[in-house]
Amino acid sequence: MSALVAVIVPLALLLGLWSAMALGAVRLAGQLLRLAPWVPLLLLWPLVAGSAGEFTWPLLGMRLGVDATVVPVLVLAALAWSAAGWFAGSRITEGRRWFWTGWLGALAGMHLLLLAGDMASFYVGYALLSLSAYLLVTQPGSDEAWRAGRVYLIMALAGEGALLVGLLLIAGSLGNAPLAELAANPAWVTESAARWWLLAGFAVKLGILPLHLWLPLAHPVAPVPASAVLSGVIVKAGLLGWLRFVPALEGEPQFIGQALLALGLATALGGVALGLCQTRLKTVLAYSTISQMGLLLTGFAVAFLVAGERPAMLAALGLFALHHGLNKASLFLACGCAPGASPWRLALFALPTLALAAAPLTSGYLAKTALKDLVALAPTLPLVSLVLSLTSTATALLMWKAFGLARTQTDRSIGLHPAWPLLVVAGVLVPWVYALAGGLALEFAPDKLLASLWPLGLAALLVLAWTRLSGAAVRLPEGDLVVPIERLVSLLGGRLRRANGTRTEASDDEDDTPHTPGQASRLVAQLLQLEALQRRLPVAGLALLAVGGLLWLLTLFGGR
Amino acid sequence: MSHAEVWVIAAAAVFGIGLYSLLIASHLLRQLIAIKVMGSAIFLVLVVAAGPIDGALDGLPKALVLTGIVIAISAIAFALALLVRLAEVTGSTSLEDEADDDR
Amino acid sequence: MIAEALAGLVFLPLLAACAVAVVPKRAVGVFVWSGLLPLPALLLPLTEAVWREGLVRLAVAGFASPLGIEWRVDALALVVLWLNALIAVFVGLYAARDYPPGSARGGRFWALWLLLTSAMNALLLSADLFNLFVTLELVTLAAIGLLVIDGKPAALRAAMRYLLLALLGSLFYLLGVALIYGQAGTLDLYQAGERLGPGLLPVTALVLMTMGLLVKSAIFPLHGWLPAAHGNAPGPVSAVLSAMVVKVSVYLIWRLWLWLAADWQPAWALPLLGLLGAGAILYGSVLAFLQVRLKMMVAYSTVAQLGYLMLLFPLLGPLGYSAASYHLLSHGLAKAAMFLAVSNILAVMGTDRLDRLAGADRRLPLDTLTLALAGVSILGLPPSGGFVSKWLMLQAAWAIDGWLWLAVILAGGLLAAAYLFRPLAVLCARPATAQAADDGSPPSATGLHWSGVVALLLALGALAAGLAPAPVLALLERGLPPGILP
Amino acid sequence: MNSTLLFWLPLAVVMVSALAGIGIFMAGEQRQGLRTMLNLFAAVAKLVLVGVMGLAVLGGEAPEFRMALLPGLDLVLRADALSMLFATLSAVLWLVTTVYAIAYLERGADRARFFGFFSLCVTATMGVAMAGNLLTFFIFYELLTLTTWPLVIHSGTRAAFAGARTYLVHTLGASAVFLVGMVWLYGLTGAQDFIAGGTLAALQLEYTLQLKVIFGLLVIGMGVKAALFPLHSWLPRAMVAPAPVSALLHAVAVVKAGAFGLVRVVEDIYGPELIAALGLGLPLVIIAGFTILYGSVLALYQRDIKKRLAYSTVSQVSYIALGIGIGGPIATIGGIVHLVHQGLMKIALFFCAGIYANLLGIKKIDQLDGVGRRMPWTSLCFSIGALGMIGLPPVAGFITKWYLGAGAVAVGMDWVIGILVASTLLNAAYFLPVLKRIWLHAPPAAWPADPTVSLLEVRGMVGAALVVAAMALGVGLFAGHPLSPLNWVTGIAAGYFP
Repeated sequence: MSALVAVIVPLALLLGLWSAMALGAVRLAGQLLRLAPWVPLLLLWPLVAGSAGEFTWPLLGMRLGVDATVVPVLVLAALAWSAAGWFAGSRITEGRRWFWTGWLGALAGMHLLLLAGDMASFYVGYALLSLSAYLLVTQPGSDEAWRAGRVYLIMALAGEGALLVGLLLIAGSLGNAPLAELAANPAWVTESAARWWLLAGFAVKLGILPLHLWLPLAHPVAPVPASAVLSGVIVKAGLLGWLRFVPALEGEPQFIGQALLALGLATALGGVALGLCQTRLKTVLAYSTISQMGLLLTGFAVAFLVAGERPAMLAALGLFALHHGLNKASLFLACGCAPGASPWRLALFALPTLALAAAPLTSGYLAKTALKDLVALAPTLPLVSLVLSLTSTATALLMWKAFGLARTQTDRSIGLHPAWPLLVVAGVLVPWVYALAGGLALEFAPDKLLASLWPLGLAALLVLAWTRLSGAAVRLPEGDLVVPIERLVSLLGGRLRRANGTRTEASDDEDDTPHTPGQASRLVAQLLQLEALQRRLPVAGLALLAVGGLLWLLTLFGGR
Repeated sequence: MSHAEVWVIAAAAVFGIGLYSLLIASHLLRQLIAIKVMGSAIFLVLVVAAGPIDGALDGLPKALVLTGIVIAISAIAFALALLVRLAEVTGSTSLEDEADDDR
Repeated sequence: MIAEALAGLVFLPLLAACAVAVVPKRAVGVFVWSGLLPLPALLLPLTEAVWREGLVRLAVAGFASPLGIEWRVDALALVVLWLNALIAVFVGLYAARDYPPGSARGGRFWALWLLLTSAMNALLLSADLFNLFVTLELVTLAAIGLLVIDGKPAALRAAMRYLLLALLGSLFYLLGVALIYGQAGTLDLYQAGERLGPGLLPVTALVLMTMGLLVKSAIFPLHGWLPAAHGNAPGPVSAVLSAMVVKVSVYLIWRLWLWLAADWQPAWALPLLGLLGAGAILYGSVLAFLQVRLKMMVAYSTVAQLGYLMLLFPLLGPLGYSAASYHLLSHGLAKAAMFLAVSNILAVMGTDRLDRLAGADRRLPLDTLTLALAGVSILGLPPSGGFVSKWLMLQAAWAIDGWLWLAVILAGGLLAAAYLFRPLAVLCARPATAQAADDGSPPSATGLHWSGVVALLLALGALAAGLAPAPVLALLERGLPPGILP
Repeated sequence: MNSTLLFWLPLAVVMVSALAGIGIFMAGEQRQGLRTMLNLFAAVAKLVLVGVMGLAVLGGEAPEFRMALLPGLDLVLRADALSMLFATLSAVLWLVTTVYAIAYLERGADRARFFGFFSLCVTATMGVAMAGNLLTFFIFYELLTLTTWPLVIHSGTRAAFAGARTYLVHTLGASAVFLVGMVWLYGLTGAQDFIAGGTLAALQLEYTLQLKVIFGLLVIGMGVKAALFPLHSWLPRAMVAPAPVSALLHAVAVVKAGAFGLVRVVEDIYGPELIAALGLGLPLVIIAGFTILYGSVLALYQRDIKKRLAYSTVSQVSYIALGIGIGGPIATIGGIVHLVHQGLMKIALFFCAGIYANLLGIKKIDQLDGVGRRMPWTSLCFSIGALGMIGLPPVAGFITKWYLGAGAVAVGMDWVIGILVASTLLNAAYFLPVLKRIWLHAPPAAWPADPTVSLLEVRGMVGAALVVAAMALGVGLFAGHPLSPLNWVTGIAAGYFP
């Protein structure tokens, strides 16, 4: 019951806001807006109550409920989304209806996604989330926003198409199967390639390397709270999709796991490499998200390499997602509060960067070590664990660049919104609390501490070397590969439109002259002339004799 | 050739002449006369076709011929009245050279 | 009881016709309606008798058949009698508007109208070849008389041409009758049929008579006279011409080929007659599409629809027979309604040229509706009578694998759609902006004049024929001609 | 219910709107009050009668009206589950469209003629829904052509007549083909009523080739109205008709009659087993699939709103053909339930297009900038309809796509999912930019036309659009509800796949 309320409230609020705006009741709209930020907290209620409901009426038999896999993302969503909502409540001034429609739509989608117990409801939530996110991305209404929106929509729809193929392939055999049953006996996996369609579909949302093009464009261009939510929480929906729909079987061929692992590491390093070439703070943070998601993929690949490690994987990935979500969201919120304006703000900005770089004793350390232990379980080459720690160095470098960019934002007029520090604190504390509750082994053995220190040291060395040497920075346009692709498409499109341009214009528009019969053509004139001829008596007489003669012959001789 | 066949062939000849002149003539009056000639040819056939049936003369064809003559007369009279009216109104006594009347 | 009904059918209108010619102007109305209105009532006992026995025979004044005249009524004759009665009464009601019985013109009109009706009934009752000749002549002369009642030059010329060809046709028919009598010694349709075999002279006689009747019923190559005659006749006259006069001679062709030559199996001649019909359908429809005047278009539509009646010969069989007879009935009603609607339009709009009728439906909503409903039946679309006959004809064609006839029937339907929807489109078009601008508000529709209602009733009759054909078809099933093996 | 009521009820349901139509003709142009009253009364009466009949059907009785038409052939109007589905849809949408049309034509001309034929058109649709055998179906099918023709030429412009002429050429041509097919079928099997699961199983052995040819003819006959690929070109041309007509034509009457006919032929005459045995399902799926993609691609290029919606209809209706072509219980359910879903969604879209055209004079897509701000409620309905068309969840389109996809996989035609997803993306490609213009673009300085509009007009039109959009959303959202069309069709499909 509580789950249903959690899903319905955002929608009801959206409709209420909408009709208030449409009917011009500005005062009512204002009050509703004040409510909006605190809706995500409703998520906690089903978490606590833990009630699972089944409602046959809506959609194809909706099941709602909370289960283990979804808890970390649920907590993350509740905290990050409400903080960002509080921030948005005061900071978003123009284009409010557009922003809040997108915001509440995305929220409703996220709620349904998290609480869904069957495939159809999950897909409904996911689709609603993707579509509403488009509104958030294009809210500023600038040309850059439109371009980002277009790229985002095309890739999101492509992803959703892949998703639909996968879901329908499953639905063919199991109908609208509950998610629990899907994970429990993945017999359907062998029947069709559904699993890989789903993997690709969710990869788009997570921004895994080849499919990441939209992320560096969309996240920075959105208003600050929206980017926080996009990068912090909405990205994790993809992870949830993987955990639900891409189970690993026992005798899985090794190369699949290895490939995924390699892709994860490539994304992690690629994200950082591209991030370093950017000049804007929010774009750098966006690329950092891509690289962090790569790390998630490596963790996820472990399930394919070694059987029976699902609970451990869930715990590690959940912790990592929680840690990354909270810290990344707080970083994005920082961008809205001029972090470089005072040393106190710089310190606040530094905390999450250190966490993300997995400095010892931070939530990042906790999540990273859990991840390293997980990967160690898999029978992979020793090289993999080395590369994994190298990613920490890379992230540290990226965080250093971000810190450098943040220092430049010194506009003191922008006030410090309390939501930011709150989120930073949450980012520090909540992962620890979660780890304790989750029963993860918490040890501060010296080798673990050392293992997390040397990458940072290496990073510091590299930074020193880099600033002394040339200081020349490599510049790359945002969204890297997108630019050449766009140019190609516009070239192709232009020619296509010219080719059939004439045809669309020629389609008959309405003209209002009344209808009159057309003139007789030459053939018709001849026909009418023949007709006039038949009217004259001699011709009629001859015709009569001819017909009579023919009839006479046929009757006489045809009859036998 | 028996007695009857001679008459039938003669009647056929008269009928042919009448038909020919009906189709060829342009003046309506000649066409009406041609129709009268064809009518009499048919009555000739009717009379000859009578032929004695088991001794007694068969009176039916005679009655038919009489009725036929009455009908032919009334038809021709009506046609003549129509011809006169047509000549008065349109001034032409022939169907050939008329302008298309239905435009 | 039957004898009085039969006599009444023929002599009541005849006496009324004579009375109209004699009696002073004021009393003409009484005689006209007393001559016309009881006709349907007289038919009721006759229908019940035919339903019970299948064939009703009456020797007029007691004389036996070879000498005396014998009246016979079977299912086919009854159907056409009903059609004649309905047309005479309804179109008569319509005609009372243009030719009020009291006026000078009215007197002449109604005398001929009643004469035509009685001659028609006499023809349908008689079963004697010579008697058929006499009544056919009466019908033709009365019809031509009605054609020239207004004395328009175009009508006069068309009437003259019609008269000449009609006389030519009846001469050929009479020649055939003479030869038949020479061979069979009797003129009674049924007896002559039994006595004659497919020898040289009987076949010649049959062909001569058929040629005569083909001219009178304007079947395809010989249709030259019909469009001008029906196109230029006054409204009600063109209706009765198209609905009844032309049909009667086709009815006679059926009588000859299905009763007289019942057992001659003229295997090759029937397809020829069918081809004439197919030619009529295609040629008539194309010509109808090309016409500029509405009445000429409807006249050519008659030429086309007559083609369907000739399709009975290639599709000989119970299905084909009831299809053709039902087409005769439903076409009669629909075509009469169409001609009345068109003459209404002509009267109100002053012209029936299509390019001047744009937007006429606002002033004549009822007549546009009648034209549309009648069009539905002519087209053969459900739920009209036309559809029933088309459906049965298609089944007959399919039964004998006659794919050509199937194609012709369907093509006829589509072509009819072409030439019928064109005027409807023009009528419903919005008038050129200039014309609409001057009279501002849409022209007020002429009031519900009962002449429009009569036309609508006939059109609804054609549609009703589509909904309740069962009794008529059952009647026809029972009275199959000897020429058709059940 | 006593037997006499059961006998006359189907006829009453069909004839209510016919009587109203005739009454409207008689009332003439000037008496507008009487006409509106007649219209609304007939619409409500029909809805009530359909409701009563629905209860009877639910109660297990089968109201049937039978009249001897031709020797051995009867006119049969019967209310089984499938006909009730279509009849209810028609009755509900007719009431809504009447309200909309009354408001839409407030300042129009020739309203008597319009509403007269409007009622007759619904009579024909109801007849098509209730037809108990193929002949009755054909009779009302043709009546539908006749009664919709004057609606298409209503505006009287040259384009209207060109559109009407194409419409006639297609529909009458198809009716000739349909007639040949029907005559042939009756020649083989004699008069047969519709029986769930088909009546031709016995014939399959010696007449396989003939049955295939007949199926081809019947599919062509229905295909024109159901706008299958080669026969669809009349649909965009008939867009010149006023909005309520194109709404009725494309959402309820003509297009649905064709699709409904296909369902009858496949399910009630041939029966799913025979279709599978003769292998007729695959060609139907291929044609329908191609039409879906063809319609969507062409819709991309249209700049006129109603033309784009028309091509979208061409592709959407083929979902129904796709569903019954695939065969198998799930896909058939998907196909048949789309009858209702597409009807609701498409009529909402057309209502909104009509409101834009009538109140703001907007006909082209690039005039739609910023309409969302000027007419929020209409644009909301338009968006619901558009999202439904794309197949995005909560709206009804998603349910159909789900069932079609699942059904295709269940039968082993996995490639059909490719078509479904491709069409989803194409729909998104031609609907989302429109939504973007409506909501996210700045409105122009002045609208093409801004006539003084009475409150009744606005409320009537927008109200109708809102009702229909709400239904489209409700049907999608509460598909699981026992009374929802989905469960209703599941019951129907149970009859075909015992």
